[in-house]
Amino acid sequence: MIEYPEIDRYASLDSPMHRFDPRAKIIAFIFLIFSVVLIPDLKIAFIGLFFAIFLLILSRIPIFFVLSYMKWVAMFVLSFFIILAFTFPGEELAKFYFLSVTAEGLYTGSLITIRAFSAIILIFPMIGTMRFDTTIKALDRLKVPNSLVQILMFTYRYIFVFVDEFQRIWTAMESRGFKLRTTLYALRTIGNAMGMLFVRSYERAERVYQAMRSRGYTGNPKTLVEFEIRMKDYLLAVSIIGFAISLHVVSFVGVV
Amino acid sequence: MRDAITVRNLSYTYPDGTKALEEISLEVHEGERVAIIGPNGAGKTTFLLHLNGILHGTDGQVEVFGKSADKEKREDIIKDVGIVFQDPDDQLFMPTIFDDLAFGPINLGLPEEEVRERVEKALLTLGLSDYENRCPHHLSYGEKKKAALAAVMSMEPKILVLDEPTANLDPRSRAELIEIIKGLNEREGITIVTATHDVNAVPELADRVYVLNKRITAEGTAQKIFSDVELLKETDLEVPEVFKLFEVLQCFGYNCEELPLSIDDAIEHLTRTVENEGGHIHLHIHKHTHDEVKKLKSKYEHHKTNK
Amino acid sequence: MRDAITVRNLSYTYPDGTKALEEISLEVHEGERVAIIGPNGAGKTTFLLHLNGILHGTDGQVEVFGKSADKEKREDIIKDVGIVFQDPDDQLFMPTIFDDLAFGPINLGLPEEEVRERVEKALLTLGLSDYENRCPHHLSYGEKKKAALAAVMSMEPKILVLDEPTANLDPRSRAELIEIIKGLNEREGITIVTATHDVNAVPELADRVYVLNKRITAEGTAQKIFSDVELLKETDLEVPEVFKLFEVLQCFGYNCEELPLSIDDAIEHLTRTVENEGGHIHLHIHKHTHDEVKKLKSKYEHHKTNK
Amino acid sequence: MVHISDGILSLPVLAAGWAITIALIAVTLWWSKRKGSIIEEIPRLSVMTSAFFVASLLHIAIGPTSVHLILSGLVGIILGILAYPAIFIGLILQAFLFGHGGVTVLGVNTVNLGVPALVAYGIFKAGNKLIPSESITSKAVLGALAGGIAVALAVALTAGSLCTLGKEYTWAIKALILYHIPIIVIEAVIVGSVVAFLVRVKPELIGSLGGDRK
Ligand SMILES: Nc1ncnc2c1ncn2[C@@H]1O[C@H](COP(=O)(O)OP(=O)(O)OP(=O)(O)O)[C@@H](O)[C@H]1O
Ligand SMILES: Nc1ncnc2c1ncn2[C@@H]1O[C@H](COP(=O)(O)OP(=O)(O)OP(=O)(O)O)[C@@H](O)[C@H]1O
Ligand SMILES: [Mg+2]
Ligand SMILES: [Mg+2]
Repeated sequence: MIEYPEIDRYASLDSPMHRFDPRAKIIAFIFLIFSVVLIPDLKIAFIGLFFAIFLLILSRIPIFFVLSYMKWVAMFVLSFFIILAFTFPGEELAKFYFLSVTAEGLYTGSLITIRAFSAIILIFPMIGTMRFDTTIKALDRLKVPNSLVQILMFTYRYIFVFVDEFQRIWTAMESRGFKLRTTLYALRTIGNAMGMLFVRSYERAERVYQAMRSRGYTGNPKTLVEFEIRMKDYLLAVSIIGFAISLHVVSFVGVV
Repeated sequence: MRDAITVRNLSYTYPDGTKALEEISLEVHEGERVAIIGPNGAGKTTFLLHLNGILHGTDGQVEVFGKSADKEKREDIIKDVGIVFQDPDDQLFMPTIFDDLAFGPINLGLPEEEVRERVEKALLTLGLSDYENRCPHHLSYGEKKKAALAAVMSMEPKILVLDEPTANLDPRSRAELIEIIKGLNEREGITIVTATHDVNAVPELADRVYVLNKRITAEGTAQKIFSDVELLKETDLEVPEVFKLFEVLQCFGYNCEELPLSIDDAIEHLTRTVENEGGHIHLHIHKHTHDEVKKLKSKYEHHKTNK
Repeated sequence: MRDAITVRNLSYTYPDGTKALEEISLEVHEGERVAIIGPNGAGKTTFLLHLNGILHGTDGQVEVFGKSADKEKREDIIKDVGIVFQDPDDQLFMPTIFDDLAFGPINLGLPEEEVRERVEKALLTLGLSDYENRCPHHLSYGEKKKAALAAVMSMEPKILVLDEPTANLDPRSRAELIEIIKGLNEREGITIVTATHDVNAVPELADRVYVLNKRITAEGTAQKIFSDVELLKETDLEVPEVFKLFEVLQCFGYNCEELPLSIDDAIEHLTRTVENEGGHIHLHIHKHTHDEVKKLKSKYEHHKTNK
Repeated sequence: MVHISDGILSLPVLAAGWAITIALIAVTLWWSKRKGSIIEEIPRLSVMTSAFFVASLLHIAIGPTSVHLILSGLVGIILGILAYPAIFIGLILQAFLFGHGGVTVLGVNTVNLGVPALVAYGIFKAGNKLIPSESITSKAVLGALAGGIAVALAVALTAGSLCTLGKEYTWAIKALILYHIPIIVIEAVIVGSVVAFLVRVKPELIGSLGGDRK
């Protein structure tokens, strides 16, 4: 019913993206993602999408895995696409009864969709090529405020514990005949089950805090990771950032 | 006797690819008490979840009183099979004990009058009548375990499935719970399936034992299972302390075929042996005693040496 | 011998008004192994949390190697006393096993080189060397338990405090963990304080036992505690199975003062008795055997009758 | 869904989102530091944030689609002002671990869910002062109100951020609002019953972080 987060299932493969220094990788990709989501032109947006797919292929992460993660974004953007196609004012292309598809609508809808897909695809060569704990440590090295990094780290850790816990509560409910429906009774029961989850998490929070204190927690747990940034990492990062910039230069100048 | 549960070639793989069960076949007769033992991660909990159709095997089938647990409507199976989970906190999520006990019957769609009756009866059976309006979260661990069992009993199942009923209990609560479970079987004829690590409780809770380690690796009376040295080593099983001790006595010349598994057994056994052997038992150190003892010790210390 | 832990008149009331501890006084000597037993809700966990200054008694005091756990800087106490919590998930809060083991030493302000050394050593002691880079959520329960212990060992405490170390483990993992804990005491002289329900593990893990039930109700060797019939009844304690069985043997005329608590003890005991009694032991049914057995049974069944 | 995806909003909106979010995180963390030690709160806040994260993964079917809960009202009621950083962390994880929402819109999405959480906290606190009744029903109703308003506000803010794209998007925004109306009701019921549960079982949990602890 509830799935584990598994974005890093393919973190143990080997590829240029896997070997990319985590810090440089994150900087370069964040830059690239910002770049692709702001492309104003559909043709250039396609170039961005192809580049994203190229990086994905380079990372050797299987496509089916990526597709399974795209359903939320697809749901959001495609419903936008459909609504925009029919409601965006502009030149009429086709008419179904009283609804008409406009060229501008299709153009804007496609632009949004392509940009959104590029952005989510880029998550995989970035985050999917290292274990999530490495990502967190890299964020720490990138000087993201330490308290946020800690919260991120501990939150991530306990997601697994609570997925198991909630799953067990849910199984116990089902085995006593409960069915998830949209009735008042069912919603209130879910409220109880969630309340129980929060009570347990509150109590666990207390125990975790005690366990941390008994090992001398002072609010600043450093982790000992060595990232080694080499020439090739700089080169790779610079080329990705360069590509990101050129996407905008090109659309500004209007060469394509 | 009719079969309460029949499992044929059941295999199960978790969505993440973990093979948890492989070709399990077993049957539990009506009114029987069966224990399932095996190491951590052997698939005991996974198996139990198949018995009321919460999980469906990737292959094979499970039948409860002849009705398939896969195809029929799940509600039918749930009525017959009640599962008590290991951690009572997973099961008690309502603000009061009453609500928790009423949860199952309400889901079965029973009329309010009957729901109340069943709750009362379950409270009585478990000796929890004073607890009706207490909040389960604030009970002691032993009381929570009883409340979790009560919450399943209010559904009046014919088969009771228990996952680690004695874990984490203090000795008093443990003994109480064992008595209650035995009583449900004896007085109400409820079929009992227990998964447990607590080998000392096995003789009390089961007539027959299945050893599970992804597959069923052995089946038989507790006697038979605990006497099978090879099996014990392979599956890293533990043996009841009483049984171990009688093996020690054997090295000292105690003479018997079937070793006792519990204190009660032991008393009976000693009495019988004394009577059979003309009024007394002789223990002594004979030629092989020391060797035998050494062998015996190494047998039970496989844990340590395998490390 | 120097006292590792001295507790004087310690009382503790939770903020919500629950009185958990009342006037506890006890001491643990350096290098000693002490078990604390008592029913669910007796305050065992609450007590352990006082030993490194996580909780501070509403009254009374706790001293560790003569330093008060209340007043001194907490860091000093933390260096000396390592607590292993019951649920390993509470304690493994870092993303990898390595980070978890390094957490304590880093907080102690050790240089990186030494942190790494300590982590390596702790991994080696617990046999977890291959696990360094694994994530805790992918480990089995037994492995998590060992990792939690390792995370405390990397702080190199002089006193190790364990809350239910054997709970929920399968027999193999249980035996492994007991061996490891015994080894830490024997080889490194670490003082061990264990809270547990697992009476069969008490003889292996403790030289001395305190019975806790809000107050300390008894103190002594496992021998002494388990022989105290009144105490057992009052506190609803359980007795190791081996001990029970030798009481049965006594009814059949087995002659001894001190009853053994574990299988190893039992073997030694039998050997010695055989030798003392001129080469053999005689078991028979004498005049009082049946009465004695009946009495004995009722003694151990107080759980059932008290219900 | 109230998580806007990447690729839709314009640069000024994205930038404004990040600016407000960074400022609010800084302020809330500073505020709770002032009231007590943030060191104490980090482990607690993290563990609670995980629980919220997991609860929000639950899907409830409405007609042909399924919705997942937003729970920002509840986060506010329980975590107080620290709800804001908690929601930020939750959204980072949603984006990175489940591809839900997006990276560039994190700032905007945090504003859209985090501000309603703070408002819900305010409503619940003010309501408790106004109606000093200790009755479970009144607390539950208050919780439901705060929970419902939080979702409504989140939808309004989300619609607002989309409005910046121009009036060509009106229909899309209307559809979004329509889609969320049942969710407002569902969340109100669930938050109300969670609050009723907590009041009975663990009242100290409500408003337990962010300096409200004694
Ligand atoms: N939800 C799940 N997803 C994937 N794998 C799982 C899941 N639950 C259990 N497993 C795996 O399936 C196997 C069997 O687990 P199960 O919990 O059934 O064992 P068990 O015999 O009950 O163990 P224990 O004695 O520790 O309770 C284990 O390897 C476990 O890691
Ligand atoms: N955080 C808390 N707030 C209030 N009361 C508590 C808290 N923690 C424990 N208690 C109560 O204090 C008493 C002692 O609890 P404790 O957990 O120390 O017992 P225990 O001996 O460890 O029990 P068990 O054997 O079940 O682990 C119990 O009555 C318990 O309900
Ligand atoms: Mg299990
Ligand atoms: Mg305890």
